[in-house]
Amino acid sequence: MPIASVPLSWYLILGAALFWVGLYGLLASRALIRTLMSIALMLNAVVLNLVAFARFVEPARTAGKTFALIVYAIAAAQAALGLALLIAVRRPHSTVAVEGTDVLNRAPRVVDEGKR
Amino acid sequence: MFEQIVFLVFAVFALVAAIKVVTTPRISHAVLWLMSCFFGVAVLYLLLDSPFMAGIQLLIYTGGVAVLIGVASVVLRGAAREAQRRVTHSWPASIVALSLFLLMAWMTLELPLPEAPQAANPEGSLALLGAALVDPAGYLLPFELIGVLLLVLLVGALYLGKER
Amino acid sequence: MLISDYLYLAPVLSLLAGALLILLLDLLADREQMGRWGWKAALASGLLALGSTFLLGDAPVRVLNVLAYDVFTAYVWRLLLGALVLLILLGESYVRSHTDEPGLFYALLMFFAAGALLVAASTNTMMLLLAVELLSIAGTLLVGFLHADRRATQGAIRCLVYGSAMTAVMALGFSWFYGLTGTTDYALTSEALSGLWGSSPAPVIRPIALVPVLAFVLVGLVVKTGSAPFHHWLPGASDVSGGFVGASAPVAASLAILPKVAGFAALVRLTLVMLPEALDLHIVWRWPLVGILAVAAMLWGSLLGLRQHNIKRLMAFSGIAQLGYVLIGVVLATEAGLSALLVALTAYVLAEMGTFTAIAVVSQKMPLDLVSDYRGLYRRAPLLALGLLLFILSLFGMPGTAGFIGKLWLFTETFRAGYIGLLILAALSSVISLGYYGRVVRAGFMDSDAGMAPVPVPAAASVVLIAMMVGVLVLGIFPNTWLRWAQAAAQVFFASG
Amino acid sequence: MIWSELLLRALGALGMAILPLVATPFLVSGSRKVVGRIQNHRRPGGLQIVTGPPARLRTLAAVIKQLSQGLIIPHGADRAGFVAAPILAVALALATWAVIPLGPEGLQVADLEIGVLYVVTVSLLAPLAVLLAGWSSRTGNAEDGAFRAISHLISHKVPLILALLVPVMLSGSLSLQEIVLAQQIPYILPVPLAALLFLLAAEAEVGRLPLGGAEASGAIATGTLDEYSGTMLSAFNLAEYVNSFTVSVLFSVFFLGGWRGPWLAEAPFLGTVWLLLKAFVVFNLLVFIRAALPRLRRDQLLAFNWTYVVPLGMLVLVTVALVDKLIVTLGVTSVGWWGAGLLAANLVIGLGMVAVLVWVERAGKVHRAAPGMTLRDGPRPEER
Repeated sequence: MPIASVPLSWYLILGAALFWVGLYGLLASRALIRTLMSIALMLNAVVLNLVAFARFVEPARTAGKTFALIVYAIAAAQAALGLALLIAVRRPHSTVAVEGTDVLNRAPRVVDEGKR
Repeated sequence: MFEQIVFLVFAVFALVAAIKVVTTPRISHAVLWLMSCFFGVAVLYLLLDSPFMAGIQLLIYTGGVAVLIGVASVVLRGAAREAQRRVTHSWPASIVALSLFLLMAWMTLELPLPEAPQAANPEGSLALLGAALVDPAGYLLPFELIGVLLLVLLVGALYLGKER
Repeated sequence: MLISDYLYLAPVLSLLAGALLILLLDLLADREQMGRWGWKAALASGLLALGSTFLLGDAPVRVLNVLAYDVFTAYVWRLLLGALVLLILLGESYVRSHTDEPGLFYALLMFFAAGALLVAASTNTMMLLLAVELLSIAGTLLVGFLHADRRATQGAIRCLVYGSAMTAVMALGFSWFYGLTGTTDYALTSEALSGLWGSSPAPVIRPIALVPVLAFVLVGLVVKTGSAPFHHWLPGASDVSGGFVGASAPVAASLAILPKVAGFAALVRLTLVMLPEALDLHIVWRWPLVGILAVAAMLWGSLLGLRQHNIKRLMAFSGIAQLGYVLIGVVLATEAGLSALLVALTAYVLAEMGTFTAIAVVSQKMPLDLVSDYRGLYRRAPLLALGLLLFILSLFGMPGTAGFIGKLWLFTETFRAGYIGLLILAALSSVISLGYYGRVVRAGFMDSDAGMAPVPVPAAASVVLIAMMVGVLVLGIFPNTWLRWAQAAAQVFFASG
Repeated sequence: MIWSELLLRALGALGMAILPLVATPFLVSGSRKVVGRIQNHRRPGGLQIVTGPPARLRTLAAVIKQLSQGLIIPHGADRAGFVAAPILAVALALATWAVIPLGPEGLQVADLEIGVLYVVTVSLLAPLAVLLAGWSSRTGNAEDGAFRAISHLISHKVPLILALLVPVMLSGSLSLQEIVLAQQIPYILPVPLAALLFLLAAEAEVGRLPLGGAEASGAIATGTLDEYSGTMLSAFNLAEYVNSFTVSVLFSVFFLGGWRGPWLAEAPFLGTVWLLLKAFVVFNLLVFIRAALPRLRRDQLLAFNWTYVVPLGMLVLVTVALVDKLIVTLGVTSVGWWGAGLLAANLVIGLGMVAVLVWVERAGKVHRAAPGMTLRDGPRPEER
């Protein structure tokens, strides 16, 4: 098998493309859910960069992979925080009396009222 | 050659999926495209000789983040509908994004990048990574700090999401 | 080796321990008890952290491979922790009356401060990224803390979106540094970059090709820590995206002080440790990149400050202009310039802390925070008015105040280094700032207070106010010890050559 | 690339995919018989034809009937998603089998270095199929059902993963084959608590009765699967059964020593027999549990999971790590003493947990059922 049949620059250009598609989404979309997705795309591109670099520049690859893991953790944290905020900001709209005591059952219905 | 074809197929797939994420009007479809994009990138990690990263990519992004966003859009159906209405094509944004992409592409070609990859993944590289994460001379503190970050997030998100 | 490393982490650890303790107490105690005990626990852990920095000695130490403890770190940590202690005192009455979860608020504040400490000390890009993220997530949660207030949640969302985007941009820049050098450690990066550059007769890299990467890192870090103008003009941010308007006064003060000080420390470390000084890269980074940022911050802050009627926003813009001056210290990147930077930063913290205390007190009574609410303040609350005057004079740079020393030294060094254009712009911005500082002073001392009620000043707030006033005056009149200390801190980066 | 090897791999994968598919109908009818015996309905389904061909063939007939039904896509559903969901469900259910070691060596489609990670990932993707089904149906019941099911699935992932980490830690590897090889004594002996946690979480995970109720067919029609019928519905049911067989196999691999057993040296293929035998026993155990107990209410179940099961999982993980390290540091080399030490630690934690539960019960802090809730959400008369 020929070595380096896929050059590093291909990965990096793909990473750049994904990153700026994410940025486009961030700028163009005003809905929080889609904004969160765009940010996930951007961080995903960063991880692609890191993994590709790790393959090519670092023999042990520990720094690159650790860095990638950290970016993953940050991405997950941001998504979770965003969704918590989304729920917090939706709630003041809704004025619903909920029947039953099943707390977890309540969530979808409460928000249903928020769509007005 | 074979690898190049695989790369191109999945790179185009991931890129198209990413573009769909930001352009498709329906939010549920956007989430599915997001998952597809993550999946395509995970395949590229296999190509990069990092099955571990591929697994983590699927675990955290597809299984975690994307499912989370999907659940949220089920929970917040109202918000999802709103998002549907608000997808607009924005010329300034696309010009900014495109020019920055061209800048990065130019930079990538301009900089001296290594031609050949390092040696293939040695046996037990996973153990090496694990050891580096708990080694005081490695990345012990960042690893611990991830825990603190997630704790803060957990506490804060619970507070924000609490009913009152 | 491990144990002693953790010893150097004592300030961070005591903050984290304090936070966990408060969270645990929160489970056991009810709201009343938390209101009474929460801030005391927070204060205790803050003081413990502050005290522990005095036991650590001066020798530079590498902590767990990713942090550096030296005189510079010690200086910045003490500044941060001092501010934290005062913030806790200041927030006490406000928090007790405005939230039903005081314990959680203090826990988040502790985490926030711990993040700031780690940002200031980190010597590894991934550590820096993670610490900045801790700082910003805790900050976002603080902004969104007052639940009943929809503005707070909106502010938090804005914080999160811009913050996340900036994290991504910064991470992209760092990934390139890693890609070019194969390491994330500052010092090793510097070595590797020198290797890429210096050995062969013609440099392998043209510096221009790395400008985007440098710009990503700079913009990401600076916007994320709020030390530059960007967080004001990003799309849709007629409100301040940093959450100043949405945030309550104690939160606004925390956001105005802790991340910025930490961000400056990180910026200094990046400039002086990561970018090899002999190379063009270092020069490109300082000027034009940081320089343009400094000019933009000064002019932007001053000009927009003129148009503000909300005092919180006015002070936010003034803070931006102030940090523009401080950025000049990074442009200079000399030993004296760096000492001047530390001095100016300290003066900024003192004045800002005092101003926000005054604003917080008035805001309790008049929540709209208009400049016109301060009419005749010297008759309604003499201590507040005097303090405000003193802090504004210090921000402007009146002789006899701490602000004067910092500004004078910075400007002298700028002159000496030959950045005449920069000096002129800084002076210009200083003159412009008279316009809005003057407005506040005129409202407080000259306008009549007809129809305005007196403002009661809580005990904790007067303690903070008086402490800040004394600080501003003492440092302004007898600055010698302080200056020597700042010089010692700056020497860390220049001692070896 | 060696094509013959590729071909062999492909054949192996096919075989591994067919194995659970073939086993499923028999497991279905078997578990129905068991449930029938336990719950005293001799003839599941009420009055049945007692004449005609032997009962065993009825399973086959049922399979043919299910497969021959048409595809019905309701008007207004999102067509692509609606069809993709059952396919995804079945694919995910079968995907785990790729890394299960059936014998000492070679009898495994792929011995991944990251095997456990793979298993966890595949199981974390399962909510995806549910989400897709709920979404694309575009009806309120299905969407509510999807939300309930996912919150349920995700909640039980946590103790499942915590429990999985214990064998990973003890064997020092993420490869399933390595984990089997490391089990000089089956891990259920030294760490019974982890095994118990895994079993509990797995039982809840596959959505079977006592801990099921993710879909709560009594409360919200058929939940996620409201709009599904015919072949696609049976695909979901198939996936569900395959899943519950898969967790049995996984339990055998992680805690019962996998293919280990006597006479392996003479006949290596016996490994497969041992593994399937163990899995069959575990499967029946799960059937017993669900037949013998009524269903718990969903909110109680989730509350119990987060308040007791998850902390217990963390406690077990930390304790096992410490005790394991301690024993190694003390210089004990005998497997027996090592196991005894861990077992003692497990027993202490287990008894402590029981004491806590008893105390909570005495102190009256148990979350009592609200009136009217138990009936509506109560156990189904028979299993689907």
